[in-house]
Amino acid sequence: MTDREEKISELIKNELNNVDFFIAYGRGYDPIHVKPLFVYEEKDLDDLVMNIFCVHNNASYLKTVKDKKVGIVVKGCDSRAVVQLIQEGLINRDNLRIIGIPCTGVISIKKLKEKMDISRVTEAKVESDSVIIKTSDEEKRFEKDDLLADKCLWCQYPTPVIYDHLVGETIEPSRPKELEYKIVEEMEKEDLNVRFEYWNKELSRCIRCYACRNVCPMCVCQDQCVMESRNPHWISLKSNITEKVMIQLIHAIHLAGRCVSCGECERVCPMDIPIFKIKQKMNQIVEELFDYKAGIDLEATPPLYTFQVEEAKIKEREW
Amino acid sequence: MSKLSFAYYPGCSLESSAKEYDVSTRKVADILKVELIEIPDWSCCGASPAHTVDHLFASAVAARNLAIVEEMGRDTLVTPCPECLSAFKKAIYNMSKDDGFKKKVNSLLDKPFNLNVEAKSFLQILYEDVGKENISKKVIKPLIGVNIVPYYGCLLTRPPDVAQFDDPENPISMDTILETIGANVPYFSYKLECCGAAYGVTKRRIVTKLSGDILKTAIESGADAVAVACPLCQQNLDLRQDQINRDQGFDFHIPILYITQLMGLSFGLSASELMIDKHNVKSDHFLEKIEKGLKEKEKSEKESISSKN
Amino acid sequence: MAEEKKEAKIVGFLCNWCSYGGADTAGVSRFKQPTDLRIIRVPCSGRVDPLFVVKALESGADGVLVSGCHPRDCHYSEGNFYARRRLEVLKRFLPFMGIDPNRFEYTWVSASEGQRWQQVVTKFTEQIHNLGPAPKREEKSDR
Amino acid sequence: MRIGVFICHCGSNIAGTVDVKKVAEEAKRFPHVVYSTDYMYTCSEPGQLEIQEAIKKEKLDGVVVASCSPRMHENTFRRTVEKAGLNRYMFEMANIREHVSWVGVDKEANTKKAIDLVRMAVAKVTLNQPLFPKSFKVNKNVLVIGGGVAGMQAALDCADGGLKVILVEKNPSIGGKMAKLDKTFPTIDCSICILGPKMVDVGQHENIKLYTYSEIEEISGYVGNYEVKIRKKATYVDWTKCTGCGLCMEKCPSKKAFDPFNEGIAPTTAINIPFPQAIPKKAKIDPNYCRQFIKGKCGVCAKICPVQAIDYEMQDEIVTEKVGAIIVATGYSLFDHTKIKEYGAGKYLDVITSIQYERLLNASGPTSGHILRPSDNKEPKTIVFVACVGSRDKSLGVPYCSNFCCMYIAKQAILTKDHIPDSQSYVFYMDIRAPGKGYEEFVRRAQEEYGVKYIRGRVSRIFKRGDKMVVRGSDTLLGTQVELEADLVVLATGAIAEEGARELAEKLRISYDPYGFYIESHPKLRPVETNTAGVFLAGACQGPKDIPASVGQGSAAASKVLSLFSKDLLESDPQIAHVNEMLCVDCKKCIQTCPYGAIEEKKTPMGKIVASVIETVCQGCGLCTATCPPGAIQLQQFTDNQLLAEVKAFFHA
Amino acid sequence: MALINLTTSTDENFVNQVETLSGQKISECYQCGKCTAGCPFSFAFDYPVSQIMRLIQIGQKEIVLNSKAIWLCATCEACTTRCPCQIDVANVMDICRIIARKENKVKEKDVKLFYDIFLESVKKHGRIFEIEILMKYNLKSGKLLTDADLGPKILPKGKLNFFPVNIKGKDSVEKIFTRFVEGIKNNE
Repeated sequence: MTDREEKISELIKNELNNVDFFIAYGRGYDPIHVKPLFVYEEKDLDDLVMNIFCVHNNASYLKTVKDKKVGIVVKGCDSRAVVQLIQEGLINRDNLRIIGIPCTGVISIKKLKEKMDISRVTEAKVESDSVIIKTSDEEKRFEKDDLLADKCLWCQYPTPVIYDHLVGETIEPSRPKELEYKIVEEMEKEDLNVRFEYWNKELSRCIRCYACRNVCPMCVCQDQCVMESRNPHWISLKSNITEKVMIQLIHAIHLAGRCVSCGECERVCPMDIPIFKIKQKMNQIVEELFDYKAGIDLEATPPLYTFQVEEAKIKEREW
Repeated sequence: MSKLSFAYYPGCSLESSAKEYDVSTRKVADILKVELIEIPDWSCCGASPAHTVDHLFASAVAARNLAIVEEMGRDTLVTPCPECLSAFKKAIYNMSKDDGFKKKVNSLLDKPFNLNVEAKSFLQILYEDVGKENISKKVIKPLIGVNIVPYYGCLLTRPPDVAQFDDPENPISMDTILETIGANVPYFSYKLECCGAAYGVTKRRIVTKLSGDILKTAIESGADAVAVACPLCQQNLDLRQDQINRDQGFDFHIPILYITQLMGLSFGLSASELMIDKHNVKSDHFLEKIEKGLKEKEKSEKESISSKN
Repeated sequence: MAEEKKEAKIVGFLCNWCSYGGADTAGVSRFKQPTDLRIIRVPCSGRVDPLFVVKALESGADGVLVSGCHPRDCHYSEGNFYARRRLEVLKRFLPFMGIDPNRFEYTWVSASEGQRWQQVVTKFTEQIHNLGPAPKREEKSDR
Repeated sequence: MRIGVFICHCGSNIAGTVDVKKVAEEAKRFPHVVYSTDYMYTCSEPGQLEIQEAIKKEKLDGVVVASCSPRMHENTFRRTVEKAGLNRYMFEMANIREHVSWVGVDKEANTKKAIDLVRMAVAKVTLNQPLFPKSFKVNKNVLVIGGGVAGMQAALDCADGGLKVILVEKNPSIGGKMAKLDKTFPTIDCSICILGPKMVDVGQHENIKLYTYSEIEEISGYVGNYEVKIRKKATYVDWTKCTGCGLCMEKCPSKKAFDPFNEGIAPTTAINIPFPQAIPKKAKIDPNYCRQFIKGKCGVCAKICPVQAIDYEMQDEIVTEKVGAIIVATGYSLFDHTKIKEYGAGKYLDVITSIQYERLLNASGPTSGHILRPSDNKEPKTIVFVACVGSRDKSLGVPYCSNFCCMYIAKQAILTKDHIPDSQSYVFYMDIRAPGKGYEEFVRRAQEEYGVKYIRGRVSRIFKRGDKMVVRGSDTLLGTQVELEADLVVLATGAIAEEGARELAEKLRISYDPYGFYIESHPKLRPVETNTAGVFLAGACQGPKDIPASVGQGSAAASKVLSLFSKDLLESDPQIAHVNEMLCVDCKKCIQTCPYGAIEEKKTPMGKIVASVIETVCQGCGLCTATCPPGAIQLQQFTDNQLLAEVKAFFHA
Repeated sequence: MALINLTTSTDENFVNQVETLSGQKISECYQCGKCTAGCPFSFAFDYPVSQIMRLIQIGQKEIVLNSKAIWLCATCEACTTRCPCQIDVANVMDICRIIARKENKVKEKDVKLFYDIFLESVKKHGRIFEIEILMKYNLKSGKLLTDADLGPKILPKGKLNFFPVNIKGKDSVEKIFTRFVEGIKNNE
């Protein structure tokens, strides 16, 4: 166990009396796969890890435990989901104990997979700016930045925005903000019809597994979600391209002004559909129009649930 | 004020029967530092005769000149003559309203006109671009003690959609200039009544009736002279004044002067420089009255200074 | 010629109090309009979930129009303020998905503005005709 | 379901440009449609009977009528189906008149569009649910806005009928335009003599609460339960103390104040009672002219007021009143003749307006009823009246006829002759419009008995010649130009909408025409109602009209209110939001956005926390439905599924 | 005035022709007479301008085209400026002149003659040559003494040119004339 893991364990141990359980990170089936760790008692802490492979947003579980007292370990990006949930009154701050972890980035397994066969990883470690992955056959060394998740490359919130305990020193943001909407801007260089066909192609792969929605920390409807209840009749059971597009449009619109850019939707997509782009476009629009970013300010209101009589940035329609 | 410079269109009358308007315009412009560059090889605007043939034809005759201005790299054509002004403004107005019309007009021309030029009267330049402050700076012999009524004629402000200048029912641009150069401007209800225009040759009786009414009203208003801005109006009121007297039984001898001539006088130019002696009706009495007014003013000023001392 | 006469599929969501009334006023005044538009009456532009626009477009609409009371004149005082935010976001979002934003407009027409309604319908229908029929989605497979 | 479809011809209104038979035929093929027919006038009694018979015979449980706008006849047909035993909400309309036959020229395209609209209506009605209204208590006070003759009549009729009336007038006194007039046509009654007693009645009626010098600030609520905020403008005189003795007016040193009552032809004092018969007869200070306000010192009125009513520190005050209905009687304004440059743009003293002339004729006016022209106070001998100044003039944006000018010109010409027997009046007119009882005879009398010379033609220009005004016009009957040298010219300025009419309409949520006059529910059959329930119109705010028409409308509006208030309870619209508790995830978005605060949280018997709609507060806007992510809260009659069904019916035809 | 048989003399084509060429809606005129009231030439017209408008409304082509009024209108624009129906009346008069010219129905021959000579001068020189115009007019109209009294008044002033100014691009002006005439021929 690293020092940091020791400290986290200690804090959780002390907090266990105040909560029903704690959500942290635990060892997975190999060194590069981490799983969420639900700590009910001290011995559950044996599996605790805190490293560069702790990719999950633990806040995704909060929506299922509405009235319970829960502890949670969050990175900077994860913490924005916690703030947004509290802001919308979907969870109660008083029921929460939060351990914040300053973070310099997590590994995108998808990127790693493109560079090497990861079916038999035996060891993984970080040495300053390098990541070393050993398998039974080989040992590979990568520039850390080449493996980081996209969202880490423009991260403006390396330190959690909300916590009860902070483990480690506050980290100042050092990544360039300009990169934030780069994936969106790249896309917009293409013509409309190219974009149209791009999404037809990408979304054709969708298998309607709803993993993107299930993992989304802000999707609080769960079983009542219109995608599954199909009442109201926004969507049918058919597995055709229009319905697949519709799924993403519903998700994007329901998240407009609420999405905290954690990127979990795309990370968990088994078909590798680049759906985070869609969310980022919506986030860009919301930021442009309302100077608003979700999950930062506990007192704010999501911009689509409020209004200004005179909108500063919406022109009176010429129409 | 940055130096004003315009493409200048004198028009046929101004190089012939209304030469004094051209001369006085150029002199006044010179004093006011307004550069007037004569449009090379300009042709007749077409005037009303062209409009009785066809609007397309009339626009083409006018637009030939506008196309030359475009070629000069200028954006404003300035002319002292309201008749020419109206021909240009109508051409521009009709061509910009209807693209098909514009194309047809250009098909009659050697060089097309692409609507990058607007037309303005010299009066508009004086009133809007130069302004009364700058005019008043040049006044050295104010026209004190004379009553002058401004006669605008029909076309300087009408129709308002096309003319886009001054008030179509009660224009004040010449009034303002006359006041600026020191004259007294009495109430005059015939500022805009038509003088009979080009019917002087063909329908003399009409012109002498209409122009006679204008002169009568001017004299009833106490005018010593009438200020005009149109060569046709000047001709009807001045050259035909004897015909008016004969036809209508009047005995009028009222000088009809171009606004530019009056300005020139106030700027210290002599009557002969301004070709005031080339008019039919003599201005001697009027000019004497100005001199008298000036002397009286000087005298009273001296008295007031000495009384203060 | 028959091709030219082909109608576009256009649907309009109009608030009952202003724009639907404005369309009625246009009718009463016999202000002639293109015939492509089908109007769905809603109580308020605030009732128009952006998903209706999306659903219509995905169902094959060539154009979608939403019209409500002018801002500050909402019958329910605030509905169109929400609509304005939500529909503006949607309008900016559609092109990212490859949908021409000109296929969707939102506007404000009051019950008395019959002439304005005529102009809106005419202009929008013209705009949609200029865009032509909306592209159809087709399933794409890598394999 | 068993749905019946009824396609209306509306005479040729629809059938002229829509193939109604074909629409009815097509409708038979729509799902659930078991009966479809067309009829000449579906809204007529036999038309309605046919629907009722079909409901019984065909056992219909849903009805679609394709005809005019639902804003026109939805209620008519809802009552129809209800009488046949169907729930009134199991009914939908397809608007194939205003939205189809009247706006499209191509019959084929119109027919196609009508078929689509019917299909969409059928698809919607399939998902309709029976709804049942609840009733609520009515506040039986009525607000009357405007204290002119129409508003006064409406207020008196309501008050006599036992209702409490709140009368709000923006001027310091009630009376309106009529109080300024000298005589009225065609009887030459003294205007203030017949109006004065009515004004006193209003002032003294126990059921009328008068707010003069007050304006409407804000209106909220709905029929039966309006809340009105009224701004009482500062008068700087405590009206509870002021006795209207007039001493302040005698002593006020600022004697050049603009006198709106006399239309500016003579000045008044800065503190003034607008006119002798004013109700309430109270003084007010015009701070634009009062020396205390301009120079900071004077205080004469405060010193001499016997009851110490002067209060220079007074501020506007906002009061709130609750009412159940509103009568709008805000009247009209007069065209600003200074916009007409060829008539001198207001710079000739002896070119005046008709209303100014009324004040010159009036015995209590500034000239004590002697006609003296403003420039030199001489008696004019030649008087020229110019009709249609700011009426029937497209170039000035007033293409409509102002209705009453022809009559008051005749009246003024007659009175002129009475005042100055050796005078001669001329009238430039385009047409004489005298359709009222005794009106035509009156105009003839002006010409035959009083020798008024009527000249058919417009005036081109008015200018000065010596001390005369030259009027140059034409006599189109002769086909000549004519000129008159007048001592006085009277311009019959037309009626335009009252300043602020549009702003008030926005507050009331009623509609207005391009000129700012309010639009009635139906131009023929509902002339005093508006499309906002509980708001009624009276007088010239709806369009130029003369005194008898205004009084008639005042009474009509009052009777509408009395009939509305004859019930103690009104039915609330059941088209409100409803929560599906199974689907609600308690995300609180609806509570956050509801404009009325009509949604609260509640615990179900199962212990689940869900949103819950307060039925009497919900106004049915549907914002919550558009906001709810799982679609748990649905606006009845406009549910997501109903609207989606309409969309689907169009695109998957 | 003679009886007008509306059944036989109403020419709807003429109404349409005037409306198309002028871009004005003649039916909008409600005969208020404001144009006549302000027209400086009313005294000299055979039909006042409002009656010309009325005659056009009821399709009286012959009367309109044969009227003196249309040739005596000087386009002073007072009517257009003041028309409450926003009709460009002066333009309508202008169009009537054009139609009359095309149909060879010109009541005021002298006016047309003067215009023709004026335009001839433009065509020939590019600009007008005043003395030539006057002399030609006197000769062709047979009114040899027109303005003879003005000669002694103006000639000694030395303002009038005794020779025409021929501009360099006069052929480009002439081409406007020829192209226009060709255009008409081609259309026919």
